[in-house]
Amino acid sequence: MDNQEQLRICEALLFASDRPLSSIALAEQLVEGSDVGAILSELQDKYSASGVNLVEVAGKWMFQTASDLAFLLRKEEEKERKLSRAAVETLAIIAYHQPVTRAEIEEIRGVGLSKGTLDVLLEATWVRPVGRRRTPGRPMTYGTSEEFLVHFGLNSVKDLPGVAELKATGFLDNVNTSRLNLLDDVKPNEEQPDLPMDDDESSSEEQVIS
Amino acid sequence: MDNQEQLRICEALLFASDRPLSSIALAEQLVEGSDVGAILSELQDKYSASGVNLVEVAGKWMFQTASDLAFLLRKEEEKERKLSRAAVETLAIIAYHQPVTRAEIEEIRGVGLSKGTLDVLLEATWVRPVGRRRTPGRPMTYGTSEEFLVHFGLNSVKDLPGVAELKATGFLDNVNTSRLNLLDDVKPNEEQPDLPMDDDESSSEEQVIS
Amino acid sequence: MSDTIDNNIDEFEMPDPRLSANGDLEEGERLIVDIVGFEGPLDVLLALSRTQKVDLKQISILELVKQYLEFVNQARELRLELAADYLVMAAWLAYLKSRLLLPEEENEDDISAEELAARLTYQLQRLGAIRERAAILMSRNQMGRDMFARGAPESVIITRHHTYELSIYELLKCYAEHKTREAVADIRFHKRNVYTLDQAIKRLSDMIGYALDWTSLEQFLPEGLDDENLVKSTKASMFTATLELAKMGKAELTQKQTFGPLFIRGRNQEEENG
Repeated sequence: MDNQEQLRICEALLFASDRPLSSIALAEQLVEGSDVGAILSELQDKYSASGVNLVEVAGKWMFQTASDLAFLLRKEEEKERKLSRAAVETLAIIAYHQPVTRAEIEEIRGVGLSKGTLDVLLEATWVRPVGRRRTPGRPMTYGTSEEFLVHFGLNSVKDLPGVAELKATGFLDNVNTSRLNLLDDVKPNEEQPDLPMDDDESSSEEQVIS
Repeated sequence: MDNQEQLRICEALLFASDRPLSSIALAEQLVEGSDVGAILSELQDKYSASGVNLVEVAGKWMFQTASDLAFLLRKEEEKERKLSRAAVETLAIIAYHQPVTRAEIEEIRGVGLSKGTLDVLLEATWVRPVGRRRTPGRPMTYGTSEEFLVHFGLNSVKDLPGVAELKATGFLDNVNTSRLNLLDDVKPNEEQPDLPMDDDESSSEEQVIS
Repeated sequence: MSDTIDNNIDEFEMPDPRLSANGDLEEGERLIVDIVGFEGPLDVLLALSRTQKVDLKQISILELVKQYLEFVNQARELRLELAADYLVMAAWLAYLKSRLLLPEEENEDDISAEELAARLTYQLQRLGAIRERAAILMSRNQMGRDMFARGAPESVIITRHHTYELSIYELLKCYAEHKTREAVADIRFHKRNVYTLDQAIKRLSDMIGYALDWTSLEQFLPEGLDDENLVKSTKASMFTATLELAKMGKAELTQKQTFGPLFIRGRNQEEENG
């Protein structure tokens, strides 16, 4: 076999390999006495102007996208997503009941809160951890963020309509007026102010978010 | 960017991928008005003598090692997916007769199809459910997948070896699956197109595959 | 090339090795009754037809039938268990054989024996053809065996930034619905303060004896009620009670004008007096 054939074999081996190959490993696949070094340098020349380059990393060889084209492999995508119903409801409860713990959200909604639901709201930066409840276990409490207010064009969470106003605007159409008093339990938890979070806690929470 | 740059981009994208890319997908990455067809054929020329070739499979494009190097590259130690005789035959029937029902496969082979046979082909992702026949019981029909075409280096099922001859001899005519059809009149199935699968059926089928 | 048997096209062109391994033996004994190796009667028939060493288009169906019936008989002599399929096929072939040997009757409803034989031939040819194609297909270069895709694909890394769409309307609507559900779950029935119809009837019956002249209903209402709801309830019950007593013939009613006061007088008394 001529040298050109050895080059083709090298080329195919490097292409098909799932890891960089040493020149020794390559030489094992070629006819005895082939000059692997020369073949590799010829291959490197052949690809030098291509969209793919033959590069030497840690003494081994591999094909790699030309560095000036690396942008092709990194894409930024802006994607609009819709929140699940559970997420919207959770967001609403956090907005009206804040600061509120996960357990309290679950109790209000009457169903368990999947991890993903809160994550989505944290990722959307509408919800943030605001402190810890002074109760056993010191659970994290959540509230709405400034982004939340900006998104919904509110000056403060106090601008959110109360239940009576919701009724007046027809949001609570299905509810008998006589029961409205039963609904009027929207008052902030009047407890001791929650503990502020330590800085390190706050940052660890961010890692969960990302 | 000049044409050479567009070629490098195509080259990088195709080289970076281990599955075929459509010319439409490639065109999306190029400057508007680029002639993808011309670029692809130029690239194909460029690599025609290399150890790596640009081939058209499943109507898409991908780089793969040159087929004449097969004997050098064949990985003996890699355990080859050894298909049973029944599986090979079933695969051929599905490929040539698609869309085809389980009963039709059994009719052609003259023997019942064990569950495992079809499962193996579905698991290999070479075969997939493609719809339902408009006959009583609405049986599921099977066809081949893109993976099948890629695996056997085919551009489309029309390129299957000897498909025209089979058609000419009438062996690809509708399969009569009524019991004891040797005694019955051969009534071709009505030519109504098969029903596409509903989404939920399709997904449930996918669960079977996975 | 070290082809596997799957890639060997000749496998399908040559007489089936499962049949011809004992080539020295007589025709009848040459069959290796190893049904495990066969995939159903059609497979056996196709293998047998190969032993005729002619093109599938020219196979002798009569000869094939003979061979198959021998195959089945031999299997039975050896007490090998044959699947029902094999016996059904044997019965059908015996029927076909008799039809082929006897002069064809003039019967337009029946399919001719030649036609039946042709259909069997067609099935065998079709299976033979697909097997050839299967062999050719498997002998093609295969991805991952003969040719390879990029071993270390550089995947496109997509960083997704999500923006979420939610209007204040949706937020409030959702909260309102949540509240509605909560309200429904929290319904409590309070015991209401009512003046029952039974109470009203008893009171009216007792008092009407003294009302010999027309008396306004107002006069009969109990006094000293301060609960407004109870007053309403009492009025309703007392009104119903007057209707009830009128129906029983114990009282007479009159109303002089629309929305005017309702007057009642006892009737029994009057009749007794009159």
